[in-house]
Amino acid sequence: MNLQSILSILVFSPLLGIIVLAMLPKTQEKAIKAVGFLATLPPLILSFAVYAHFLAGKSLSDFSVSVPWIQFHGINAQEPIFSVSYELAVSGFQLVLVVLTSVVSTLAAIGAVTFIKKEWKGYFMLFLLLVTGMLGVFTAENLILFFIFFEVTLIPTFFLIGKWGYFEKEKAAYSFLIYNGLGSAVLLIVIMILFAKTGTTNIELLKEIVGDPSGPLSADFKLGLFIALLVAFGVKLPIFPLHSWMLRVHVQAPPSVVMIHSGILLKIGAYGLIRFGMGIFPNQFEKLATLIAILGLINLLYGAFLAFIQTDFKMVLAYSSISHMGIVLIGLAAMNEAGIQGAIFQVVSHGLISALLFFLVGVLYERTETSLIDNLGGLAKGMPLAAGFLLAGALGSLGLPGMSGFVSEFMAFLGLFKVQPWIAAVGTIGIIMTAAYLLRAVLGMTYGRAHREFDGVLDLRGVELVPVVVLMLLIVLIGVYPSVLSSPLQATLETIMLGLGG
Amino acid sequence: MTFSGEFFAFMALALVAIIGGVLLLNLNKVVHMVVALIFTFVSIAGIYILLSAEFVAAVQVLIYSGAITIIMLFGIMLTKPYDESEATTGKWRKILVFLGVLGFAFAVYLGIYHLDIQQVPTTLHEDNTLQIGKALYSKYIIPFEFVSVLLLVALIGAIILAKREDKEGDKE
Amino acid sequence: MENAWLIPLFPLLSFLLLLLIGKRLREASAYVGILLTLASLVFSILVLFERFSEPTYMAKVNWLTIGEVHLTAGFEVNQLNALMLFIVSLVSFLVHTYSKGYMQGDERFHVFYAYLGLFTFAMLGLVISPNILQTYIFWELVGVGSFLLIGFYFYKEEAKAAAKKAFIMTRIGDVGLFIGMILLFWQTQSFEYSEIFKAVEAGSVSNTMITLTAILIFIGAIGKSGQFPLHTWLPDAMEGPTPVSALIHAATMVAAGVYLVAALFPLFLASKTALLTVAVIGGFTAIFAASIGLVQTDIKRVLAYSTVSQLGYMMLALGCGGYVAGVFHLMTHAFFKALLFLAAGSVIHAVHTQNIEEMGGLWKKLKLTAPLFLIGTLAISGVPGLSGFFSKDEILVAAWEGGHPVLFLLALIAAFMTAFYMFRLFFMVFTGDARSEQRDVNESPSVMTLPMVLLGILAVVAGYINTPWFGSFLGDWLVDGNPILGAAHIEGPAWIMIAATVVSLAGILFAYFIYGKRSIAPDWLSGKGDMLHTVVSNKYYIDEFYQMTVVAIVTGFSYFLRLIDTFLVEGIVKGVVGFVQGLGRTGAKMQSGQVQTYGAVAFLGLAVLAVIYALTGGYLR
Amino acid sequence: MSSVPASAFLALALILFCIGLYGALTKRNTVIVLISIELMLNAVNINLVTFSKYGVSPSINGQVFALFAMAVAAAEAAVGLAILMALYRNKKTVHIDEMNEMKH
Repeated sequence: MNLQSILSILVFSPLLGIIVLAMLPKTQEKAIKAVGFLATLPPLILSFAVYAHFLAGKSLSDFSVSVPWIQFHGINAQEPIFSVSYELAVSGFQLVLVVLTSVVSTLAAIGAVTFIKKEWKGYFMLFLLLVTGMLGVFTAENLILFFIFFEVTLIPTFFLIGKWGYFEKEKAAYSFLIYNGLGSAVLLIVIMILFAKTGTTNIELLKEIVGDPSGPLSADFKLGLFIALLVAFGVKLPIFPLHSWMLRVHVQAPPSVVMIHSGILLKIGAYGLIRFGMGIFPNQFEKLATLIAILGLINLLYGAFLAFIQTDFKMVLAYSSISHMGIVLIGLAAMNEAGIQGAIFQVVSHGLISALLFFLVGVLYERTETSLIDNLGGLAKGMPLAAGFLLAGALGSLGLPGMSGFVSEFMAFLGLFKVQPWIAAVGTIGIIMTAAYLLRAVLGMTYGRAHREFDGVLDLRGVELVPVVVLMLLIVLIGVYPSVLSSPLQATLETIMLGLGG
Repeated sequence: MTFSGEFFAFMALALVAIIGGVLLLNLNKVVHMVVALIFTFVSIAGIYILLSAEFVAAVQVLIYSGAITIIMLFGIMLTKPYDESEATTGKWRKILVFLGVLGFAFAVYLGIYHLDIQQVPTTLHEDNTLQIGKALYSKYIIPFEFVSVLLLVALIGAIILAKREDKEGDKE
Repeated sequence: MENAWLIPLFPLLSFLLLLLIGKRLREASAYVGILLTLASLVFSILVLFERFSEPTYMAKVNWLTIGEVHLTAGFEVNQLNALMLFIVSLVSFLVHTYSKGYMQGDERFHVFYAYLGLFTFAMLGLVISPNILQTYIFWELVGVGSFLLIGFYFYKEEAKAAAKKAFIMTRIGDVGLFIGMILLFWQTQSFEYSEIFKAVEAGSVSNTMITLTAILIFIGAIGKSGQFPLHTWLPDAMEGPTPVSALIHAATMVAAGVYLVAALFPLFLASKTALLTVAVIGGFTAIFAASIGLVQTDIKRVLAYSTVSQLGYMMLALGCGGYVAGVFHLMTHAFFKALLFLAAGSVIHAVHTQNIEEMGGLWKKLKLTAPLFLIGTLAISGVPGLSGFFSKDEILVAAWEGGHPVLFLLALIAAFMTAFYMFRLFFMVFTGDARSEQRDVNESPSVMTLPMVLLGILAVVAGYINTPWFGSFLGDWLVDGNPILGAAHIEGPAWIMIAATVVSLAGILFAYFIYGKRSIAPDWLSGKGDMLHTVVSNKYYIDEFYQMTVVAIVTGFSYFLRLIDTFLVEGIVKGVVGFVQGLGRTGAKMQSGQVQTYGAVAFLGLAVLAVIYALTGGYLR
Repeated sequence: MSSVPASAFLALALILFCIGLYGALTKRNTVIVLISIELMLNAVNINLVTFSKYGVSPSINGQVFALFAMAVAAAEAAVGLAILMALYRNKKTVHIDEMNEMKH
């Protein structure tokens, strides 16, 4: 197979599943589920193939593809040609996220078989569209293409939340759509301004043009663009105070969607900040590094303290996501290898851990019809496996060494302590708080006396074990042998550091 | 500027057309309005002749002064145009729309005023109908066919829309 | 020694095996655990003996690359590590064996063994780490093992609370270690112990930094070793099964704090302030915990407070520069405290209660346990001839010679108290008449008594490897090649030894008169100071104090933030939403349904644009 | 050469267009509104024919376009009137401001 076409196939292969699904009658539930699951496999296999290609020591640029797509002149014929190409590529960083996406997608598809109770056809069609969007986001090489895929992720998510969620699903779906819509509107403005001023949206070219002090953009203007980018991706990440949509989504959306949402969609924010914020505007990032560090600190502590008093376990996890995204910001604000690598690790690690935890919450909710901590208790007796994995996931989340959370937390703080020791020192309160709120919640659910008899509550079984075990293994793998993740990142980090140094 | 016959013809036709339009706006009876408009349509046909478009002028007379006006008259006859219900919209809208129209006219007039196109001698008046025919049946054959389809659709649509439904007919 | 890295892997294997197939193995799980820890023990002994004759061995591989920095993972066998390997694997093996009897019939037998395996793995990993990062990693894993085992009886609310408390309290300390470690890294560019010591020696780290990092790291040790003010979790941790208390909360994990300070001793030596902090905290904890131990009625809690107190002793020794004394006491304490806990477990196993006021007269019924318990009690009290005597003496000498007479006095008083409350415990449990109905009190099976016997022997003889009389073999060996660690043996005035003996004997006698012979009423003491007694038996209200300050502040702050979240953040959002909705409603009113109005509005818009365009010339010009 | 400049024709077309526009937006009687729209179309036709003669490159195309426009206008008038009839039958009025079916 032609190497250059691999990425396109990777991104668009789920669409094939949509076509097949469209032709299946609604009543063929088994076939629909099977197709929905199988359609997530090609990206999975291909992404691992690409990873294997990388491990074999070959260059990732073999996969880059660039085909002219849209071209037009400026208003005056003298102006340069505005061109948008169809460009896909993977760097190490992107590869990591693509692998993460394909893994979590496949597992979420398995999860959907358990969690989704109605209209599988529509669900899987939207789901596969979402998968395509996410894969596209992480492989797009220019801003316009990125934006298109970015929007492609928004719409299916909206419907997935709004139709298959819990009681307040519509409200959650709308707040998701409005917040993210506003965020992407800001993003669109930035992209369009860059496009109009420079005539290109290719990220590599933009890096050069923006980095050039004598370029078409003044310093203040660049700063403004960067702040706009920060807001746009800050909604997605989310950065305090733009977070309230995310809480609703995490509580109301069906578990398999939250797995995707918390596992990957939130990471688009971090990806954007690293790739565009830091990649295109390194100097501006540096100027605002302290601000970003403080924002990260606020996120970290704010999420942690609020998670401490929540009564709904889903809310605990939602606030914990805010808290963990604070670590991403903290790592980025450190502006050194350790910090950035820590941030990227945190992106991946939180993706895996939150997918795991939300899957388990989904199972718990399905069995007990509640996720309120006070209503549960003593679950370890009836469902030892679920309780055990829940505890393990929580331990991973609070940064237990040997699991991925620790490596990321450690590196992020390592980085920040070098440049902002005081902020970092305050941030370590977050580490304690994380332990406090997670243990309070998890032990409240699984340990102690049962507040209610859970007769006939089934433990994890059969196919449900697959996502749990796979995610757990990945979490431990990264925790024990982080090089598996850090080696693809080296090249990306070097480029970023080059930009920061210049 | 010399006062050629063409100029006088233009002035006269334009005057009639505008007067027709103004009457349309100001007359009270609907039938009178329509009749006033016939003047406008006919004088526009005259303008077409001045512009070396005899065929268009002929069609103008046929379609507008003939067909459309008659349709409108039928429309007026079939409805009761004179029930004197209170207008629900205020005067303000008329004034606003008038100001808007004035502004719009001003803006467009500026464009017309600055228009400077070199006049090129044309041969449009020679065998005008023949030229149109050639264009219609060669270059514009496909749009032409489409228009015929459109007319057919309009015909059928109009019949169906205007047809009385049987139940209602029974009531009346 | 090249294969020392295998030692921690045996218990890990046990953990994984039992996790996967433990359910099928049921009681046979014990054999998996026991055999694999035995393998660790054998290896540890081999390594220990090899280390006597060979130099330090170290190996490492690349673990993680951050830019230019390569973080490594590996293992190191130096004197301290080899000794710790031996202690940990020995106690662990014995506890594994003991548990087979103690945990017999438990529904989650295999889980218990799996957790034990995990803990042992982490603890062994901790003691062979060549760098502080790896130490931290295993440090946390040890905490998790401890957490899981404390919460083993998960259905008990107390166990749940204790597990949570243990994890969070030690976590607070761990953060100190975390910060200290990172600061140290940026100062020395390395996590390796050897590199750090080199940098400290070369003076490339400022004095304030050394003090700061040393104290931060010591905070980690405070948390793990249950030193004041983070000690409260350790007595609560007694909710776990008793073998766990013996393994984790007496012999190994809690000693990790002492081990950490010992492992980083050159760093501490470089800062007088840090050393003094260690000494003061240790000395204070020693007497503070001992005083609480005086009035406790739960057999395991008495032992727990005694553990806290003894750990304070070790810290005191290290803080006074007595490296050998601290490590020596760490070793002897591991033996006799594990013995005491296992014996206590045996008692609990027999009478099914932990309240010593309900016991009594067990001497005749527990023919083997009772003498063993007595050996442990004598050893911890510092009666001459037993291991505790020698190590405690070393500490006292170190404190005196280190120039801390006040701390010396504290240590002496603590020694008195220790002797007193330990014998109070002994007399209340084993002598007199049974204070409650006790049925079928039987001696424990041999699988439980054998480990106790072995520990009993060690509790007696372990002291003789480092005595003022027969030479300081341990001390010589420990400081061999590292003169910076201090003298192998500190020669102290002879009266110290006599004083220590007198003090401990006085404590024993005192306890005998009150609880043994009952010639002094037990409430003679408590009657004298009612207030004081209440305060002490409530553990100085430390828990309540934390509850009212730290927990209350955190909770209050959280609720405050929730107010912000609901009113400020959500309020702004709601405000915006309300504004947009209002706009929408107004717009809806304007929507009259009249085409003509729509047309007029649209046209007006166009007209305005056109006029603006005409007047300004528009964008193009 | 013609003595009447192109702009005169365009101005005439503009005036007629504005009259039509004003009528379309203000008259209450739907028939008159339709007629006004016809007037606007006519004004556009004048422009087409004018540019057909006086444009940058004069050609017959403008006139052909005008013819097409007329055809469409005729169709529109027919359909528009038919709709009017249908509406009138239902609402018994020809006043455009009373037809607010588009509300909600």
